[in-house]
Order: sequence, then C-alpha cells, then structure tokens
Amino acid sequence: MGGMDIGQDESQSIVSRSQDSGVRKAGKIMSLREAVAEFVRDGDSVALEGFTHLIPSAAGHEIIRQEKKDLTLIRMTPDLIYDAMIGMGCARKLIFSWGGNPGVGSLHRFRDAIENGWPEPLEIEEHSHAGMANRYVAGASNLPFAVLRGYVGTDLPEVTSTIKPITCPFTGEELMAVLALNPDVTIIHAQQADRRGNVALWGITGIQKEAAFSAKKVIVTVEEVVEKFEARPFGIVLPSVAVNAISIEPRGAFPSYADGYYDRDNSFYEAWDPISRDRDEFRGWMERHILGVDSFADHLRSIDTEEAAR
Amino acid sequence: MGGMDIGQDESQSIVSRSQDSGVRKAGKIMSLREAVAEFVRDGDSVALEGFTHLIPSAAGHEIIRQEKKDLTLIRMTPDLIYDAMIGMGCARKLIFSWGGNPGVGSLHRFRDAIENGWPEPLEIEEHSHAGMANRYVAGASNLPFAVLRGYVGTDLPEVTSTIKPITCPFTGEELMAVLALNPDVTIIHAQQADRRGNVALWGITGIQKEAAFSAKKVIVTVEEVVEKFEARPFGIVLPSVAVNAISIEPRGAFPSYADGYYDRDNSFYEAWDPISRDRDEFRGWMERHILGVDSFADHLRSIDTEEAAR
Amino acid sequence: MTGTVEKDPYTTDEMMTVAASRELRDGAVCFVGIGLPSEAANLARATHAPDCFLVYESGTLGAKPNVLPLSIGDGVLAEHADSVVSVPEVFNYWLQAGRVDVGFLGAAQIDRFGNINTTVVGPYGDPKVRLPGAGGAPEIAASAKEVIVMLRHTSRAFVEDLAFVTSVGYRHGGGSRQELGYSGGGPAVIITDLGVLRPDPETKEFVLTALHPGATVEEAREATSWDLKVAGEVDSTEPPSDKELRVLRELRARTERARGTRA
Amino acid sequence: MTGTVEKDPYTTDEMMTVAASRELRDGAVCFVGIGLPSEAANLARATHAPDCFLVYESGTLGAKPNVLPLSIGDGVLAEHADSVVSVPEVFNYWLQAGRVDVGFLGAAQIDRFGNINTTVVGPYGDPKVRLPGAGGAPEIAASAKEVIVMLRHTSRAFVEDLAFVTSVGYRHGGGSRQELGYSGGGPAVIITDLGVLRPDPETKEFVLTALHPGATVEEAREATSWDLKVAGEVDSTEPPSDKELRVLRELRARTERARGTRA
Repeated sequence: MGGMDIGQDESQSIVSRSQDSGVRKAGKIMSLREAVAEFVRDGDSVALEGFTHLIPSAAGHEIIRQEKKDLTLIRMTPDLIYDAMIGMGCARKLIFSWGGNPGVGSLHRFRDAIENGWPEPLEIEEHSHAGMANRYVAGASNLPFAVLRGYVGTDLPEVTSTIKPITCPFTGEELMAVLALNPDVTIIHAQQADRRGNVALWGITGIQKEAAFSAKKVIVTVEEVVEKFEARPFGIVLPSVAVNAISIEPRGAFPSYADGYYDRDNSFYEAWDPISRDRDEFRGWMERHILGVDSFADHLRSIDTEEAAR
Repeated sequence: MGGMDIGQDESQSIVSRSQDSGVRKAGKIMSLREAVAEFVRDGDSVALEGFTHLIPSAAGHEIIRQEKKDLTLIRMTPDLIYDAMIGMGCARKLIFSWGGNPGVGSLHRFRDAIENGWPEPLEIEEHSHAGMANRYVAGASNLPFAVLRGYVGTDLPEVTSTIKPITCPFTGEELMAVLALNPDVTIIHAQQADRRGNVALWGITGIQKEAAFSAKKVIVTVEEVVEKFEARPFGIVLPSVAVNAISIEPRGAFPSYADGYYDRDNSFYEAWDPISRDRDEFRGWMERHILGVDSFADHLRSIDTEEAAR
Repeated sequence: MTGTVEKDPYTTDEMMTVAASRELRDGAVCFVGIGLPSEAANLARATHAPDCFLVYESGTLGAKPNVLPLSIGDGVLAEHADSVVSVPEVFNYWLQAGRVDVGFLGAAQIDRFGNINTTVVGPYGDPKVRLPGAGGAPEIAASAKEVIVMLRHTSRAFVEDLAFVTSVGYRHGGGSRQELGYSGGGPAVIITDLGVLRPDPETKEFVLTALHPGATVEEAREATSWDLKVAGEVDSTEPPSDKELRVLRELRARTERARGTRA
Repeated sequence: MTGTVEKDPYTTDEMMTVAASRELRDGAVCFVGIGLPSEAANLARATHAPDCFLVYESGTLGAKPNVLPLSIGDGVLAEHADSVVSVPEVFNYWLQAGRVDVGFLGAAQIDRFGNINTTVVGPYGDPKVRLPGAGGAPEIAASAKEVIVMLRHTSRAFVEDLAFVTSVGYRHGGGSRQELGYSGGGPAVIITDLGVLRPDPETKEFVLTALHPGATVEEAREATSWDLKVAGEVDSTEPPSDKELRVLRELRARTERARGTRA
C-alpha cells in the first residue's frame, strides 16, 4: 500500500515508525548513492518535492541508476524527473496534481504510461494542488486527513478514492476530506546544510517542509555545506533532527532553479520534448546520460559534452 | 455571538465580510485612537495576540480608554493587558488557553472575575494552546473547524462546547474537532511597517499570522515605519492587503519584548502583582496611568514619573 | 524613432492578452498562472493597474517580476515579492479564505456554463489524451471572487459535453453553482482569440458579447460546438493601444533577453 | 579558589532540578516549559547532554539560551535557535507528530495515576481557586514519548481525586490510557522535592522509588493524600555533584545579571 496506509497503522507517531531507539539520530552526511541504497526500497512510497524550484533531479537519477521498482511516486508537479522515472519503469503508481513539462508541453513518458501502459501500467491517484498540499499538511501533523473547500461539483471525487465528504460537527456544513500523505521517504534539494546537519532553503520553498515532515525518512541533497547560515528573506531551516541523510550534490536541481546558485536551464526543458517523445530515443538517451554514468556530476558533464559535439 | 458564529454565516469568505467593494484597500496609517474608534465596536470579538513577545499593550490601553464594552476577548495567554481590560469591565466573555502572569503568578483581575464575578460575571471558553492555535488556523483558512489529537480523556470537552468528536472518513478513527476562530478584529504589535503598508515581524512570531488572517479586520501597531525591510532570520511579512490599519506606537509592546527594540521589563510584571491584587488599588492605578493619560506614550511617562518619585 | 508612428499589426494572442489585462482593476488581488495570464497580469501592472497584487500559487505574494516567469517556481517571482509563503498557506490563507479578487484559468475544454476540463479527453480509465490535470484550477474556480478564462476559440475546446469536470463554472446554469457552497462568484468572462463571452445574468450560459477586430460572429459560431448565443448588440474590442503593445512587447523582449543569458 | 573544595549545601529546588536534568538523555528532543523544567533542561545541556534539542512551545526549535528565559517569548530562545516556527507548527509538526522524546509538566494537583489538574480547585462553575488552565500541557501529556512531572510534594498537590482532569496520565491505571489512542507513553517519572516516583509497570500507579538525601518515607507519605506505595527497595538520590551545582548556579547568576540590566 506504500504511503497510503497511514492512519490505519497501529503506531500513530510518524517519527517513531522510522526510529528504533527512543532518541533520534541527527541527519548525517553521506553520498547520495549510499543514502538512496539505505533509505529507498523497492515498493516504497517516495515523494521528491520542489514546486518547480529546487527539484531534486540528482536524487531522481540515482533512483533510476539503482533500478528501484514498484515505487509509489508522489509529487504535486511530476515533471522531467518523474517522466524519466516512469519511462524507466520505476513506478507502479503516481500520486500527483499537475503533470506537464512547465512552459513547454506534455510529459510524453507520463502520457505513454497512462494512455498505453508503457513500459508498464501506471496506477494514478490525482488531486488538485490544494488537495495535495493539505494531504502533506495532515501527514506532517500526524492526522489521518485534512479538510478543504474544494472538489465539490467536480468529477475528481468519482475517480479518486482519497477524497470523501465530511460534515462539520458544529455547523453541519459538508466539506471535503482528503487522506493524509505519509511517504516512506521524502527527498528534497536545498541550497545549504551546516556542519551540524541543519538544512537551509530560501526563495520559493513550496511544499518542501510539509513533504519532509510528513515522511518516515528524509533525504536532502544540498548545493554545499557551510559554517553558518546567513539571514535570507523568507528562508526556512529544517533542524537536523528532522533529517536522516544529507548528500552534497552541486547543481543537483539542474535543470530547475536553485535560488542564489543558478537559474532554470530552459533549453534543457525544451530539449526534453524530443528526447522523451520517442520510446527508443528516450531509452538511448537514458542509457547514455543516466545509466551509463556514475553520478549526477558525470551526468552534467556527459550532456555538456554531447551539446558541445553538436 | 461575537466571533463564534463563523461557518453559519451566509458568506463563506472571511475577507468579503469586511469589504464593501470588490477591491480591498491596503492598510493605511492612522492614529491608534482613530483605529480603535473605527474598527472596535462594543460587543465585538477581539483578539489581541502575541505569545508573550510583541504583546499589543498600547492597543489594550486604548480599548480601555475608549471604554469598550461587552467584548469577547480572545487570546491564548491572557496576561497583564487582559487582566486590566477584564478588571475595567470591557469583557463579557474570555476565550483562552492559559491565564497567568508569566513567571510571577496569578492574574488577580482574571481570577476575581471568574471566582467572584467582579466587576461583572465573565463567561469563559477554554482550550489548550494546541486547540486555540488550530482554531486560528481553521479561521484563517475559512474552514468551520480544525482537527487535532487531544482533549480525549480530559474534562475540557465537558465544559467547552467548541470541542466535539469527529470521525475520520477514511480510517474510522475518532479525533477531536474545534470550532474555527474568526475574531471581528485582531490587533497585533509588530516591529516595522513600510510606506506601502506591509508589516514585518521577527523573532518569536507565535500565532500572530493566523490571528490576523482569521479576523475580519486587522489593526497593527508598530515600533516604526521604515523605507525597506532588512532580511531577518525567520521574519514574516503581512502584506498590506491583509491589514486594515497601522498605528505607530513606539514601545507599544511594553512591558513585553520587541525583538530588536527592547527586552521584557520584568520589574513591571512583578509590580503588577500588588497593583492588581486589590480592587481599589487597581482602580486607582488604572485611573492614574491609563484613563488619566491621552496615549500610551503618556502612560509610559506617567509610570516612569511615579517610579522616580519613590 | 521617426516622427510619425505607424499602427503596428498585432497577433491574436496579443489581442487576447491585452483584452484580459483590461479586465483587471487596480488594487485587485490576482491569482495568476504561467503563460498568457501572467502576461496579462503583468501588462496590467505596467499600465493601468500598478497596484495590482499578484499572487502565484508557488507562494509569492505581491510578486513584481520585471521579466515573465518561466515557471511558477521562477526566482523573479520571489525576488521583489512582498512576502513568500508555503504552498499550503497560499491555498488556505489566501485563496480559500476569499482574499483573491480575480483568478485566471486556462482550459483544454469548456462548456456553455464555463465548466472546465484539464484532465482527460476520452474515458478516464482509457484516455485518448491524458492532459496535465487539475493543478490549482479547481480551487481558483471555487474561491476566487471572479474568474477570467483565457483560451483559443476552437470547436475542440468549446464543447457540448466535457469529458471530465475538473473545475466548476456555473455547473448546470441558473442557480446550480450556489448549491455547492463556494464563496467565489464563478467565471466572469471568457476571453478568446476571436472575442469575449460573458454569462447571461439568469441562465448563466455564456454569450458572445464582443468581437476582436477582424473576427466575425460566423467564425465564433463555427469555433463553438454548441449553438453559441450572441448578444443583441455585439461590441467591438478596442484594438491594443500603442502603449499596450509597446509595454507588452518590451516585457516579452526583456524576458527573451533574460532567458538567453540563462541557458 | 583554594586547594580543597567544601561540599556546598543545596536547596530542595536545586535537588529537584538536578534530579530532573539527569533524566534527560543526550540527543533527546525535549519540549520545555518555563521555570524549573527550563532550568533542568538547560542544566542537562550544559553538563551531560550537550546535544539535547530544546523545543519551546513559542516555536523555538533547538533553542540554546545562555541565560534562563523569563517567559516563553523571550528573545534568548530565538537568538541561537536552529529554527523559529509558528505556534501551530510547533504543536502540529513537532508535538502531535511524535517528534518530542521528553516533555516536562508541572501540576497544581496530581493523582496516583499521574493525571494532572492545572485548571481549577473546587467546582468548575463556582471555583474556589481559578488556576491558569491548560496551556500546552494536554498535548504534551498526550504526545510526548515520555513525560517528566516536576512538583513540590504536598498533600494539597498529591490528591486522591482531581477537581478537574486537564492532562491525562495513566487515566484509571492499567491499560486504560491506551484506549485513548495517544501516541505518547505517559508520565515516566514524578520528581518532587522529597524524592522520585515511578509508575508500577502493571497497575501504572506511582510508587516512591527514591528519596533525596535527608527526606524520609514518612515525610513522603504525609505529603501524599492517597496511601502512597513505596518500592521494596527505595534508592537514595545521589546529591548534586559539585559540577552540577556550579553550572546550575552560574546559569542562575548569569540570568540574574541579565535581568538586572533589562528592567
């Protein structure tokens, strides 16, 4: 059932499920290969979040390289990384609210999986952004559900079983409840970690805090480790006790943005359209640039080399 | 019913209730006297929030000076300002979660009102901090209720009608629902406003954002108006469209803290104990230092003068 | 550069953007998506509505982008914003709370009552075309005080029956939307590349009320799968002014330059 | 300063604080209130538990105050904190989510099963003494993995029947707490000025398991309104070490100096 069985679990504490001893270990720095090998298991529900900013691309690649299977992939905006993971057969199910190549068009691997069952059938569970956001909030709060004003009159409740009506016990009003999300693993990309394992994000921080707090295990890739965080407008910090593993992956959000480090590489988003449109072309590209390299740094070099050779 | 009738209201939008035209006016700078006169009416539900930091004392005094009546006072931690307002007969009802003089002892006016009905009977509605915080969250979200894991097995649901059981539509689990809070007016104290009417708070920001967003009208007192906000760790900004009035009240949170401006005046908290213990002593002090002055600035001078004369 | 300025020709997309921008009142709180809505809102902000308060669903409040964002997560949205908050906060404390005056929506399909499909063409379980899905649209449709819909006028888009109701307009027309309990008023206007449609006050069916220069009623009827109602008097949209065109094109040029240096 | 150091006398409050601080394991996430719990937690942080992660209900996470806070909103809590969040977030994402290993509670009244009253003495509608109320206590009692209760041992506090149940301990004893569905384990220990009480593993009734130096079983029995059970072997609490006393007193002295300059 992946991440969907929350609330029925006998333990009501999110954190205690992933902790054997009473005292939590703070997040420790390890390679992304180790982190994915240790924390992501076949069949897990996995959320890679980042609302078009700070997309954890390096982690997506590592999951593909380690050929993880039967994952329930959770993400508000499945985009290039989920397109790649779906096309490589990592996913059994997708939980999402908007699946497109932002500013460019369709996600061809996502569409091929849903429309044609290639490379294998993909179960889907779809919500609105507000529904997904509140599902993470409920999960982070250790509640089995969240309530919102939405969905009424749409066809979504008919096709999505994790939306149900609920009545206000005070006013009698009917609203909609959505089941909490508690991924087995959440992976996010952040700008910085400090030596004690705290993690700093700034700019558009989206749903990352809730995605991390709702999960049983948390992996964070970062641009760099610094001695001390600077004050940044609207920055947030995830304390080390809320993080299981930190991996240093410079440019790990490529081709998306990392505020203060780099902007979106729009040409890559545009290039993804022809890369992903054809099954063989896609497969060949994946073999050359993801399966055939050892790390995200090598991936970046390999696409630069191909670009230069043109 | 003051702020408690939310959800039954025909309009479901918090904001539209307080707005006649479709387009919102941004917060404008006015004197605190004008702001309280314009926005606080007898019988209103009023939340003055600030979780022991940035307590809106100046605004509490102004409400006393304007002899507002029959208020439903809402505050997680009714402390010196609510003790004064209750003792002066402003309140018909108190909605709260912890009523004490923090670090010193009892709130004598609060106790006298509840234990002896002086100066008039005080209806109370009490919650835990978690319950109050989630009531504000629900109010800010335009939901009629919030859900939490709490209260079960305690005597609070027996005495507080705004706590009721609710069943998860997915898991069948029973949890507790609390009725949303939507004060007629919320007043907070912040460090700064800018010329466009945005408001900046930093340090411990507590429940102020939710208290403001849950209200129909929002008054903010500030230490000063600045050209531009600096980046502050964990600072928040309330955009001007979410604020109705801004009043400049330097030291307006005295005797509490205003991070970056002043620390708590602990001696005043200690002095409040004898001032408030006796009804006549209290009344006399209020006449000298609040009713008998024109502004909070005059109040501060008057207590300094009395202090110096000792 | 010369003394006299010739009236520039303009594209139908430019006309759509300009027409949408004119719908925005100054000071309005606008919930904006990427693409044409973002162009329209920023054009309004640069012309007649400098105090338009732009909210993007990624959590930027009072965004003031000097170039058009490439996506909802673009740093230009955060850079000069009055505040940046989390995604739950923007949906709960802003949109659901009724703080949004105007929301923009696009559509793959729309029906005569302004209900919208962005989910699927064909059966849900066996789709002909799988579309991106709901995104922020259902709650914009539910809670924004009014909604501006922008889409190109084609008979594939303006359909008799939606394959899937992703976002609610006036539902079955008449008072049927009100039964759902939403605080938002519903779609106030549909702006296409041919003209402008507004709802009949009673039936809530969308009626062609204006045509852009050069477009005809016949074209609009042909591009609509249902029997399109036409107002007794059809207005003619004022073409883009020199200023509107200049500001829009400068905005696009700035955006292109910025994109160029980024790749 | 001289070669030999005499054992200082210490107060019963100091003994309580030291005994509580020893309960904290290094690395534990502690939800701390103002007063004795804050002293105990910061003493632990300055001695055997430097990586104790202190959470105050005002939203400071990983607080590292160099002086004791005067109240929950004290700037010293935010100053060196790893993060500062809103009150809803600290209660929902930290306490309710089960991230807190140890919570501290005080009490006006406590019963043999560790249930706590901080609301009222006398009838609720016609109180003899109106107490401050619940604050953060009910959810600490519900959700912290374990709870440490600190209060002075008097027969007015250790009562047969609570006037009001504000926070749940082991309810009616035995397995009756589990029926409530809380994730927290309940009160692990009650530390008083006389000694230490721990719950019987089966009945969950609190039993006197240790006495502080100088205190007697008889004193503890007299200061308890119910028939206090005493362990077969009652330990004697190790008196405060020189280091514990020195660090605690330095902390208090720093705090006094800081208060002095503030008023």
